[in-house]
Formats: sequence, C-alpha cells, structure tokens
Amino acid sequence: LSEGGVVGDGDDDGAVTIGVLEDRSGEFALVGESKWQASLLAIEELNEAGGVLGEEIEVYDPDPQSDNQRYQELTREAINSENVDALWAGYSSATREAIRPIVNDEEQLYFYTTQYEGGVCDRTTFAMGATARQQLGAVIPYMIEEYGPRIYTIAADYNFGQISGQWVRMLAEENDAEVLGEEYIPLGETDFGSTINNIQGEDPDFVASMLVGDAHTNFYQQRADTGLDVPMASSTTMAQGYEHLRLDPPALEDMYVGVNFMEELETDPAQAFVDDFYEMFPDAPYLNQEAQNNYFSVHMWAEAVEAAGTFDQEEVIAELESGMEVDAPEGTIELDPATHHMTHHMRIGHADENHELTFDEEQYIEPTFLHEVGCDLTSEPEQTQYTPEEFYDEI
Amino acid sequence: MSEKPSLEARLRGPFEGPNTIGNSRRFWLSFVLGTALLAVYPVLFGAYAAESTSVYLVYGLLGVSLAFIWGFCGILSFGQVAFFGVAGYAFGIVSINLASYTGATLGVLTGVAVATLLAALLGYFMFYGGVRDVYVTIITLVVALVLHTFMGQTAGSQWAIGEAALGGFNGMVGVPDLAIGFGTAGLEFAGAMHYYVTLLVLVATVLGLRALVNSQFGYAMVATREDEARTEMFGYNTTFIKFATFTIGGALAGLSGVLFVTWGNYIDPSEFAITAAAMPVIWASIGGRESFVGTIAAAVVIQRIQIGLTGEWALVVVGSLLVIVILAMPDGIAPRVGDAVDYLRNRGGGEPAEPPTATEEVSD
Amino acid sequence: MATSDPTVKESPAVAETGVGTDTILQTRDLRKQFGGLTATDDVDFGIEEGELRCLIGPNGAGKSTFLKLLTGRLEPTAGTIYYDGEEITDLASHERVSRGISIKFQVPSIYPDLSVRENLRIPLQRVEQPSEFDRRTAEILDRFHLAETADETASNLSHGQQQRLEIAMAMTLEPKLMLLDEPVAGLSVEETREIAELLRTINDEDDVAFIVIEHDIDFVETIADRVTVLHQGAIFTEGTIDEVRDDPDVKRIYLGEEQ
Amino acid sequence: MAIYELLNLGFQFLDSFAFIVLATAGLAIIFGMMGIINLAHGEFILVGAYATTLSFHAGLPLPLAMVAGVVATTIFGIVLERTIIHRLYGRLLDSMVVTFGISLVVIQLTRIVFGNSLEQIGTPFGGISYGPYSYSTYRSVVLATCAIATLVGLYVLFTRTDFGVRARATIQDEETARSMGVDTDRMYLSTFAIGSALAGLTGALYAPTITMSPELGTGFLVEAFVAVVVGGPSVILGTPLAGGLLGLVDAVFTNLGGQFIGTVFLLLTAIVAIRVLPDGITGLLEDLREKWRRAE
Amino acid sequence: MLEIDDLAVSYGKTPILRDVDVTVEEGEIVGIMGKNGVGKTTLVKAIMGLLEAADGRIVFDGDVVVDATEAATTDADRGGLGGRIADALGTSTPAGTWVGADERARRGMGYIPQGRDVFPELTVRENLRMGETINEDDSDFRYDDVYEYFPILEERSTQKAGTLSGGQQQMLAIGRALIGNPDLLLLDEPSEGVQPSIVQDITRDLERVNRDLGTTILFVEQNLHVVQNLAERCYAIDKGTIVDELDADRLQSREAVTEYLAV
Ligand SMILES: Nc1ncnc2c1ncn2[C@@H]1O[C@H](COP(=O)(O)OP(=O)(O)OP(=O)(O)O)[C@@H](O)[C@H]1O
Ligand SMILES: Nc1ncnc2c1ncn2[C@@H]1O[C@H](COP(=O)(O)OP(=O)(O)OP(=O)(O)O)[C@@H](O)[C@H]1O
Ligand SMILES: NC(N)=O
Ligand SMILES: [Mg+2]
Ligand SMILES: [Mg+2]
Repeated sequence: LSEGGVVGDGDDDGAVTIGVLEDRSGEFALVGESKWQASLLAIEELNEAGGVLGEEIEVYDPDPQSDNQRYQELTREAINSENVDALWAGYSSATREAIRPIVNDEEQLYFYTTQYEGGVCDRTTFAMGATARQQLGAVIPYMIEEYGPRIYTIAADYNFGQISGQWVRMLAEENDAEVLGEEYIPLGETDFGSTINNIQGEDPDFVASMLVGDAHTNFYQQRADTGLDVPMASSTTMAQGYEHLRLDPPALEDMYVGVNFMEELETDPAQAFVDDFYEMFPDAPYLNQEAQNNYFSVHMWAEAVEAAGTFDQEEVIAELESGMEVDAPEGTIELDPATHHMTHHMRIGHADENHELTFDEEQYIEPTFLHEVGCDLTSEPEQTQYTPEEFYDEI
Repeated sequence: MSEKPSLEARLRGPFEGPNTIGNSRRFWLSFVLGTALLAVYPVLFGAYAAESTSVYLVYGLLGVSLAFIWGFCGILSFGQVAFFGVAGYAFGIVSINLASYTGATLGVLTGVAVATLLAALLGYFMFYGGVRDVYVTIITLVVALVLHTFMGQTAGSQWAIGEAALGGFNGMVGVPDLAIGFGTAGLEFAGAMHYYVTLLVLVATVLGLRALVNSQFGYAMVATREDEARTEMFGYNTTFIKFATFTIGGALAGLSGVLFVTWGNYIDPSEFAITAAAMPVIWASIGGRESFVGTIAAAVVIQRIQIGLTGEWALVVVGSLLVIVILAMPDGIAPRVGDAVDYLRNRGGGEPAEPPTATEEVSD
Repeated sequence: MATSDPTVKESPAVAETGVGTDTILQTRDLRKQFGGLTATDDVDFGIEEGELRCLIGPNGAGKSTFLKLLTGRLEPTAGTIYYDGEEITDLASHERVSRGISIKFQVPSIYPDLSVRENLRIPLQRVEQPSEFDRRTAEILDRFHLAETADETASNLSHGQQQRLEIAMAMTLEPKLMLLDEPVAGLSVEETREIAELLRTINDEDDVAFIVIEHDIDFVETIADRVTVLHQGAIFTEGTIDEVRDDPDVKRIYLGEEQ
Repeated sequence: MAIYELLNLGFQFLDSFAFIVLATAGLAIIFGMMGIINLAHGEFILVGAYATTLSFHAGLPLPLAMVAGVVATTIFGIVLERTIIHRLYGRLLDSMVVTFGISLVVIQLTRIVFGNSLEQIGTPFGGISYGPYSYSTYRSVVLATCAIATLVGLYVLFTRTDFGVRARATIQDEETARSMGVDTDRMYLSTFAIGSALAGLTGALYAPTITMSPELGTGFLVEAFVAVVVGGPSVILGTPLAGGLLGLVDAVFTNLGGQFIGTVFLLLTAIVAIRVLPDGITGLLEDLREKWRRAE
Repeated sequence: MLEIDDLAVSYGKTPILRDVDVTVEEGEIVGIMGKNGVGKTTLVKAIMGLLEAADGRIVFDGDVVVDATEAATTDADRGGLGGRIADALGTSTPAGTWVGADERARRGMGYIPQGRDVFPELTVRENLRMGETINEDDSDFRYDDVYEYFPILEERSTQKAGTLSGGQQQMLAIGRALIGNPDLLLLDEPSEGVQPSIVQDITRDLERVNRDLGTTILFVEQNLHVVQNLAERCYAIDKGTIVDELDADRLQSREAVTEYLAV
C-alpha cells in the first residue's frame, strides 16, 4: 500500500503538481474560498517568476465541499494519482485528523494552514496557523486584565472546540481566573436563545468564544438582539469569517480576537499583499488569516525546494527542518524545526460598536506547548497530537 | 426455463424467476463477463485503481441492501445509512480495542450483529406497531438523523469506549484494516485485497438475494409489496415478512458499513446526515429498485461522477441528472436497458424477444 | 331488536363453550363500536360445517363490519369468536387463515401487476410443494375457466374474470370456511349465474362452509341454505330464504314492497 | 428568581414553537395536501430568504422586502410546478429523488451567482429584558405571532372556504373532483403555490436572524420533517399541535441540558409519537372527537 | 340535450369504443345496458370528459364539447415545437375541440361514478359541499332536499365519507350530484351494492327529480328491475358499440332486456 507512487519528484510526467484541497462549498466554504484563492495567487507569482527549479507549478484543486469523506478520497487521489509534491488541505481540525492517517501512510509533505488548537507533532505535517497557545495565550490574559477573572466558554463541539476549551481553563488557571461554565455547541446549530440565557445567568466578565462555521455566526446576531453586552474573546471570529463585515453593527461590539493577520492590518507588507490579492480576485469578499498562511507557506515551500535543489519530499522536509525564515505579510516569521510550527506575530484585534478595528499588543510568540511536551521531530519522528488535558494535571 | 435440466439451467435455476429482472442467457453472459472484468480490473489498472474503486463497490452493496427491501417488499427505508454507520463504528470500537486478527474478526461479526440488531429492533418497533408507508420512510430517516446528532456531539474525551474515541464531528480515526484470523495468525485485506473481498461479497450477495427473491419467501415479499392486506388473507404473516426483510436489509447495510470503515480506516457522523441518507435511495431509483445489478451500477457511476466532476457546475449537473432520469424513466434505467436491447433485436429481425434483461455490469 | 331469535338453534355445548359438534364458527356477544356507534351489537352467530349461509340486511347494518371481525381485520370491542373448536378472538388474520378461514373482499383485490399464474402461486405455495405447482395451477385454471388467461396480467382481466380469479385464489387454500362480501355486485346476469353455480359446486364437492353477503336477492335465492338478516348491528331474523322473504318486517326494513 | 427562569422557558418555547411551525407549514401543505415529499423545501426557504435580503439591500424597507421574498418564492414554486412537479403527482417516492436533485441544483446555483454569503439584515425590535435575562423580541414574540397567524389563516382557508374543500377533494380523487366542476390542474398549481409561498414566508421572516449562506435551507429540514410526521395526515390540525408538542419538548430539554439534549429529545419524541400514534396527533384527536360526538 | 356521433375511445392502443351514436332529448330518462367490460363506464366517462375521444363528436346542450373527427384534428397540429412545449408544460389539450370535465360540470353535467367515488377523507357534509360549489347561484336543490331523500346523510354529516357503508356511500354520491342541479345526470350503476328497498326508492326518486326539476337522466345499469322501471328508452351496448335500441314497449319484455345482460 505504501509503495504505490509515493515519490512525487515530478519527473514522471514532466509537471510539478501541488495539491490544494480547500472548501468552496458546504459549511466551511466561507473561509475555504479565500484560502484557495491565496494559494492560487502564490502559485501564479512563482510561475511568473519562472517557476520553481525552473519548472512550472501545476495545481490539483477539486472542491472537497467541507466533507471529510470526500477529503479522504481526494487526498488519496492527490497523492496516488496526481503524485503531488506537496499538499495543502483542509480548514477544520476534523478534516486534518481525517486525512492525516493517509498523509502519514504515504509519507506525504502536508501543510495545514488553519489557526488551530495546537499539539500536532507529526514528521510530515507542517502547521502554519497560530495555535491556541499563541492566540488564546495572547487574548485571554489580556481580557482578564481588562475586564476581570470570570469567564464563560462557548465553543464548537469537536476536537478544535474541546481542546480550545481546555486551553481557556489552562490559561484561567495560570492567571488566577475562573471558568464559570462551558458550552460545546454542535456545528450547524443556529438557535442560541438558551445559550444566551445561560450566559446571562452566570453573568461573566467576558465570554471566550470558539464558535466555528456559518451556522454559529448566528450567535453574534442573537447576542446583539438580546442586548447581551458582555465583551468577548475569541480565536475564531472576524479574521476568518469576517463577521464584522457581514453583520450589522453593533453585533460584534467589544469582540477581541487573537490573530496573526487580518486584511485590516496596516503594515506595509500586509497592505501590499492585500492589493495583490484583490487585483487577482477583485470580487473576493475578504482576505482572511488562513489565506495569508496558505500564501506564505507556498512561498516557503518553494524556497525550501530551491534550497534543496530537488522536489524530493524527504529532502524538502530536511530543508524545512533546517530552520526557515520567511517574509510573510504578517511580518518576518520563523519555522521551528523541532515542532514544524511557526512563531507568529500575534495581535489582539478589537471591534468597536461600529465594527472599526484596532490592533493592540503585538507579541512575537513561539509554539511553546510542543516544546514543553518534548516534541522534537528532528530527532524523534512522531505522528501524534498532544492535548493540554493529557499533559497538565491542573485542568 | 428450458425443459431438460442442462448444467447451465441447473446453475441458473435457483437465481432466476419472474421476480427478478434479467433471466435470459444474455443477462447471465453479461453478468459473468462483468464479474470477470471486475476481477481482472486490478491486474490491468494496478492496485491503486482497485483500491479507490473498492469504495464504489461498497456503496453498491449499500444500494443493494435498499433495493432488496424497497424493490421487493415495498419498504422504502431512508435510513440504510444508520445500519451502515453503526456497523462501521462498532467495527472500529472492537478492532481498535483488540488490535489483533481476533479483534478485526470480532469487529466484523460485531459490526454486522449490531446493525442487524438495530434493524431488528427498529423493524419490530415499526412493523409490529402498525407504522406503514411513507411513515416508515420518515421514521428511518429520523433515526439516521438522531444518530447524526448524537454522534456529532461525542467529541469530548468522555466519549471514548476503551481505546476507541468516538470523536464527534471529527469521526473515528485509525480504524484497522479488514482482517480475518485468530491472535497473530490470519489474513489482512488491504488495498487490492480489500477490493477482491468486496467484489466477492457483492457477487455472493447479489446471487444470494436473487435466489431468496425467487424463493417462496420472495413471492411472499412481492405479494406483501403489492397488497399487504390481501396477502395477510392468504395466511401470510406480512408483519413478520416485512420485519424479516427489513432486518436482512439492515444486516447487509451493516456489512457494507464494515467494508466501508475498513476501506478508509475512518468514519464520521456525516454518514448519517440527510445527504448521505438520500444517496442509496437515489442509486436504487436511478438504477432500478428491482434490479440489483442496476442499483450497483448506478451507485458506482453516480459516486464516481460526484468525485470525478470538479468545478462549480458539478453539483448542478448531478442534480439535473437526477431530475431528468426520474422524469424520463420512472422505474429507473435497468428495466429500460432490457427494453432497448429487445427493441434493437426485434428491429434487426433477430430471434424472438426474451424477457427484459438487466444492464451490464459497469466496470468503472 | 331481537338479538336472540327462537329460530337460532343452540346445542348445550354451544352454550357452554360456543363450540357445537357440527358448528364450525360461533360468535358470542360479538360487539364492535365506532365511537358511540354500535356497528355490531352483541351478535351470537353460528354456522355449521358445509353450510352456505347468506347475510343480508340494509345498508349500514353492519354486515361488512361483522365479516371484518371474523377475519381479524377489525378488533372487536367485546365478545368472543370460536372456530373449529377453539377460540380465535385474539388471533391475527394470517393465523385464522392458516386454520382454514378464507375471505374474498368486496372490491376485487387480486394483485393487479402480477400474472394470473403468479397470483395463484401466492396461495398455492402455502399448501403445496414446489414440485406440485405446475400441476395444481393447471387444475385450478381449468376449474375456474381461467386457462386462456394464465399469463395475462391480472389487471387486464374483465371484472367477472377478476372475481373468478379471486375466488380461485381463496379456494386454493382449501379452506373450511369462506367469507364473501358482495361477490356479484356489478356483475351481469350471466356472470352472476356462473358465480352462483361455482359457489354451489364448491359447497357441494369440497364441503366448504360459506358466509356470503349479498344484496341481490335472486342470487341469494339460488344459493343459500339459510339466510341471516342483520339490522342495526344485531341479528334481526334467521331462516330459509322463503321464510325471510315473506317476513313483513324484513320487507319493511330491507326488501321493499316490490319483491 | 424562579419566575425569571420560567420566563426563559416561556420565551424559548415561543422561539421553538415559531421555528417548528414556520419551518413546517410549507412542507406540510405540499406533503399533506399533494403527496409530494419536497426535499427541496429548505431551498424554497432559501429563495425566500435571499430574495428578502437582496431586496432589502436594494433599498426596500424590511416589510416590503419580505413581501418580495414571498412573491419570489411563489413564482419559483409555480415555475417548478409547471415544468417538473406536476408530473410527479401520485409518485410520492419519485418526488423525493427529483426534489433532492432540485435542491442540489438550487444550492449550487445560489453559490455560483451570489457566492458563499450575503451581508445579513439586522434583527429588528431588540430584546425583552427581565431580571438578569433577556430574549430576542423578534425571535420569540414576533415570530410566534406570525406562526399563529399563519396557522389560523391556513385553517380558515382549508376548512372554511370552498377553495379548501376543493383542494382537499382534488388531492383525494382528481377525476371525481374534475367531474364536480373543479379545474384540478389549477387546484394543484394553487396548492403548490400556497405551499411555496409559506416556505418563502419562512425564509423572509428568518432572513434577519440567520446567516445568509447557500446551505441555510438545510437548517430547517429536520424540524420540518419531524413535525410533519408527528402532526399526522391532517396537516391543518397537525402542524400546530406538533409545533406545540415539539416546541415544548425542545424548550424544556434545551433549558435543562443544552442544545444537544434538546435536539435529541425532540427526535426521540418524534419516534415515540409515531409509534404510539401511527396516525399522528390528529389521528388521536379525531378518535377523541368521534367518541365525543357519538356520545352526545 | 346530448348528441354523440361516431364516438371512438381507446385506452392507449387498445380500442374500447367505436362508432357509438347516442342521442338524448331534453327531459328524457335513457338507459344503457350491456354485459361486463363492454365499455359502459368508458362511454359515460367519455361523455363526462374524463377520457379523451379518439374519434367522433359530442354535442351537449347545443355546444360541441368534443370534436375529434379527422376534419377537426388535422387543423390542430399537435406536433412541432409549439405542441412539444405545450406537452412539456402540461398545458396540452386533446386535438380538435375539447371541453374539460370541469367545464362540462359547470355547464350542467352531473356524474355519479361507478363504485361510490366519494371523497373518503372529506366529511359527508364536505362531500355535499363539493357538489354544491358547481352551481352556487341557483340552488333549487338544497342540503335539506338531500337529507329528505337520504336521512342517514344528515345523521352522519360530520363522519368521514370513507367510513360509511357501501350503500351509504352510494347515497352520498347521488345526493352530491343532485345538489349541483345538473341538467344532465350521468349515473354509472347506481343500484350496485344498495339494498333492494333503497334501490326502489332511488328509482322513484330519480323519476321525481326528472319530473320536478326537468333533469335529463342517462344511466348505466345491470339491474333488471331498475332498467325496466326507470328507463323510457334504452341502448344496448356490446363489444364497444351500440347494438340495439329498445323503446318503452320492448323494455317491458323481460327477454328483450336480459338478452343484453346475458349471453
Ligand atoms: N371505520 C369506521 N368508522 C366509523 N363508522 C364506521 C366505520 N366503518 C363502518 N362504520 C359504520 O358502521 C356501520 C356499518 O357499516 P358496514 O360497512 O358494516 O355496513 P354494511 O352492512 O356492510 O352496509 P352495506 O350493505 O351498505 O355495505 C355504518 O353505519 C358505517 O357508517
Ligand atoms: N384503465 C384501463 N386501461 C386499459 N383497459 C381498460 C381500462 N379500464 C377499462 N379497461 C378495459 O376496457 C373495457 C371496457 O371497460 P368498462 O369499464 O368501460 O366496462 P363496463 O362496461 O363499464 O363494465 P362493468 O359492467 O364491469 O362496469 C374492459 O375490457 C376493461 O378491461
Ligand atoms: N482549526 C479549526 N478551526 O478547526
Ligand atoms: Mg358492506
Ligand atoms: Mg362499468
């Protein structure tokens, strides 16, 4: 099984193909579309500059329709039939976990670009997004400081939400705060009346929200209707699904989100990227955080290939593990060889009652959690995901 | 059909009769040819092609489980995926916990048993409770949706059975391959082997069901489908007939679920969702619910098209096809294939028309 | 109304258990209510082995309801049914059929999409070995004058042929008691006569008991051993056709003056 | 304090009740009256919601935008009936496959034309506060009022008017109805149009509260099917009763155990209800009514 | 009142009726008899407009309601794009002149189908209301009149029609047709399944309706007594065509009548 067409060195048909499996329909289309577009932008830039190692890059990009089943089939197809040299795939953590066994079996170089709960320590997987440690680690202490120690957690009911919930508990513990209640809400749920009543019943200082997907957006609208004016901290809003633009103000008033990139970020590299993006996709509704991650990681891969002088995946991985530095739109960032994660510039984005954004407190945060658990892929090639619950006794 | 029991007639005998489409020599020739083509397919196209085709045959089996109960007993279950999914999860739970040949073998048995039991329970609840017609359809759908909702919220770490985490929306990952054996001795069926096992199961199921449907029980099923009240008045326990048929259908759906989960080593709650639940109904409608081969062909082709067609118009094309096929061919394609063959023959002035035959196997 | 008519004979055994020596079917205080409407009103009805009984009575008298109670299609509100020496009140329809009660519904209910041969196979396989199917099918087709139509789809048969097919199917089960609800409604005079002869022959040759509901009084006259008149759910009177015909009360409630 | 929790429950009940009734009404008419299982029901709602939202952004005031939503859905329904659906009368099961196909097409076309989302309309009327709690006025009081008005309207239309009697007669026996002077073709069309209009109304009413995405219709489907089954064959009575029962179950269990428990109990109630009442709530009701009538 | 020329009807490709000529004068009571399956119901349905004619003309009350003669149909080209679009939209009508059943009902045809086709899920009262909606304006015949003929219907006015006994359903079907004040009443075996005394009543009642309201009646029957007592004139039909016409005198002879009911 693991013998069939693994070596994607691009020699067999003369073309170099990379796989970009991003959702353009279904529950995650709203965030997936922009990820796909930014990948195409990066590939076009590479090809215009003469390709990688002189080869034009082709892309295999069917729509997985937010369906994990389909993701699996397409991942097999990408690896075995298309012989992709690198794979970008998936928005949700559930998707990532669904295809990771295949990726592992086939020893496929794989980039996962979504912000996520953290903890993946995997020899062929490179996690480009900010982790919960990086995002919540920035925004939760800030909120405790600003508003007080009483927290209420609402999160999407799957691995991402559950583990993010553990992180909120963990961070509360570290900062002498208290989690009053937690609700894990099934993906697709649209009615938040009782959730809002429960929050009101507990009367927290702020709400930590890790809601995900189209349906969950309804929460913010309903929060505004009922006049629930508790401030919110989040790792998932605005930077991905641009709720601040889709919803009428003041639905997102006092929403604080820990981000490494948003299109509103007013740095020069960020704005240059935004301009290039909208030049290629003038009708795109938004350029989100994940899209930036796709964009810089495609370029980073190309640099690694150039440096290695080959498309051979093992050698490219070795090159990536030598420690790369990239000039990303969010700023210059580094790849941590031991954990295959990025050190990110984390900001706290804040929406006011008119949904105007401001960014506070830029911090440069490393992926420390995996260091703490002892993940070192350069010496020990694992294929695991660690959770804080397993590792810290206090939560 | 012929008077003197030739070897061929004796071979064919148990598998044909007025209740099945396709009783001609032509049908059997295409059936054997189709099966042979499918058997050499991996040799021609390689292990990976076989491996990726395997899942379509699994869907074919799921479709057959519905065609059997719907086409021959008139019970439209919208919840075949419930048995399919439950068996998949059950296999996962057992085989993850007992990571050995014994575990996988037990997993297969448990998976099918759990699906059978669920179908039996549900069937008992419905048929002995006087639920009928479209209400059966909707109850089965609701059961699938309950499972969808339930499995969707099993993300928390409390939802682990031994080593096996149910995983909620994430699904259950790391399910072992299909294997039969005891302890450390046994056979593992991965890749092309999975394909052959599935093909074998599928052909055996089709033949077995054809025999069943043309047996006395089959006549009772058909009579129940045609007019339940009347059939009861001939002394048939129609309630039991429906119950038994439904349970067999559930067991087959369970078997396909086990094959499914061992193919992808993964299963998630979306298998219970309304879109997944609709698919077997669509395969059987399009392929012809009274034709096993037609249903299999429809499952293979439709699923292949869905994966193969990319681009934003794909779903528009698939949806329009469904509408057009049903409007143009209310009984599905299979009966029409026979008609078309006969028509061509008659026009060619050949031999007299035989009874309609089913479509050829579609070999992807 | 007269629930127990002096003409209804009961053996002591019947009084005890509802089972007489020759009695094939006996009901005791059989009652069916739809809401507040009593469709069957404490009926004590008995029929002997091999008897051909007609059940007549005004529209809405409860004849069809009574038959449905006997077959298990409806559950009685109260009362018991004895058949062939045992109580069958709580048996499911198919179990009653297995014990020898067979019914032909009011509307023809053959299997319209199956051929005549396949229609016959449904009851046949209940009672015969597969090796006997062809021989028995031929016999039955012959007896019921359906031979030419053997491979015809049943829905293409004429009304009269459908009626015959249905009786044939019911007879295939070799019942001891046949229940027929308006078997000749809508049939021509000629076809009515054919059916009448058929019923008489079966009754004589096969020793099958019949309960026949019919409004066609001429038909009743040609076939019936005895006639029971139902009225408002209860047994109004019972007797030979002539006795019933001459009963002024029966004329008033049912027959009208012109007969 | 307890009084406030009771109020929570009450508002949640109104919310659930309105949602179930409105999600169901169009489906129930089309299924109960016409024998078409409309798996594209959610997409009819989608059409209503999108048309409302787009009209609103085009400058119409919200009430008028909602009217536009209803009109658009009605036209959509009429076109579908004339081209496709009218061939499916009496073909219950085929109708499912065809409408499933329609649903795929509509969702995807919506996506192609309008992208993955539309800017949402804000919810009017704000919230009602009581003690520490508050609840959306629109989602509870306003929508429940609309739901009740819809039910009353349907009840009157289908039981008190000639149109209603004719529509029901047509569905039961088309040929006889025609020989009683009913233009059955037009009857089917109008009934389908009414069902479509109701789905459009649901879309219009929920447009200010839900995320405008091509898949928004799926969010209504489960409740709608469950309520249709629990309601039983006589939709006019069944829908409000099912809405009431299921709304209560949903509100109580959501209140006790959260969203998930609420949904699971909703579905379990449906299964039990079908088993205990094979003819739905209306079957039970009819039995009772019959008993009572006869007893007089 | 009704004039049928050369009518032919088929089910699919099977011809059922051919060369049927029937004339009914205003105020007449005309019977049609024939054995089973000869096409009586087919004829009545074709008159009512529930079946398409393959050939021939039907004139009702001076207006052509069906013209399927060759002359009429050749003009109306049903092929071509227009025809196909009409088919696709389901708006196609049969060739030539065609007045639909609903319109015929509104113009004064009343129909009582064979086999008690009442609306089973509507109440008795609602079934009657269906009849009434045909002729809302001039209601000579009202609920009260129906109830007078058939008291059981008043008693059961809120019962679902499907749960009535067979005979009760037949009464309802007749009452429902009468309440619409038809000019021409078409009855298909009204005595089937009805108790003898009520058959006699119905016979009398139909005569009364004919006399008092001037309703023309065309009925199909197998019941000898009804044919003899009700019909002023009678057509005999066999193998899909009219084979005889019996006047009042011949109707009184039992042999003459039974000839067409028996072989
Ligand atoms: N399901 C039911 N619900 C309510 N009433 C019913 C039901 N079935 C029958 N009835 C009533 O019970 C009475 C007896 O009906 P049944 O059909 O037994 O009459 P019948 O003697 O067969 O009459 P007919 O000769 O007209 O067929 C009638 O008044 C009928 O309306
Ligand atoms: N829908 C149909 N399709 C095909 N053939 C039909 C159809 N309906 C009736 N027939 C055939 O048409 C012929 C005439 O039927 P029709 O119902 O007009 O007879 P009828 O004279 O009314 O008989 P009856 O006395 O039994 O009511 C019969 O041979 C019948 O089998
Ligand atoms: N990584 C997430 N948001 O699932
Ligand atoms: Mg009766
Ligand atoms: Mg007839």
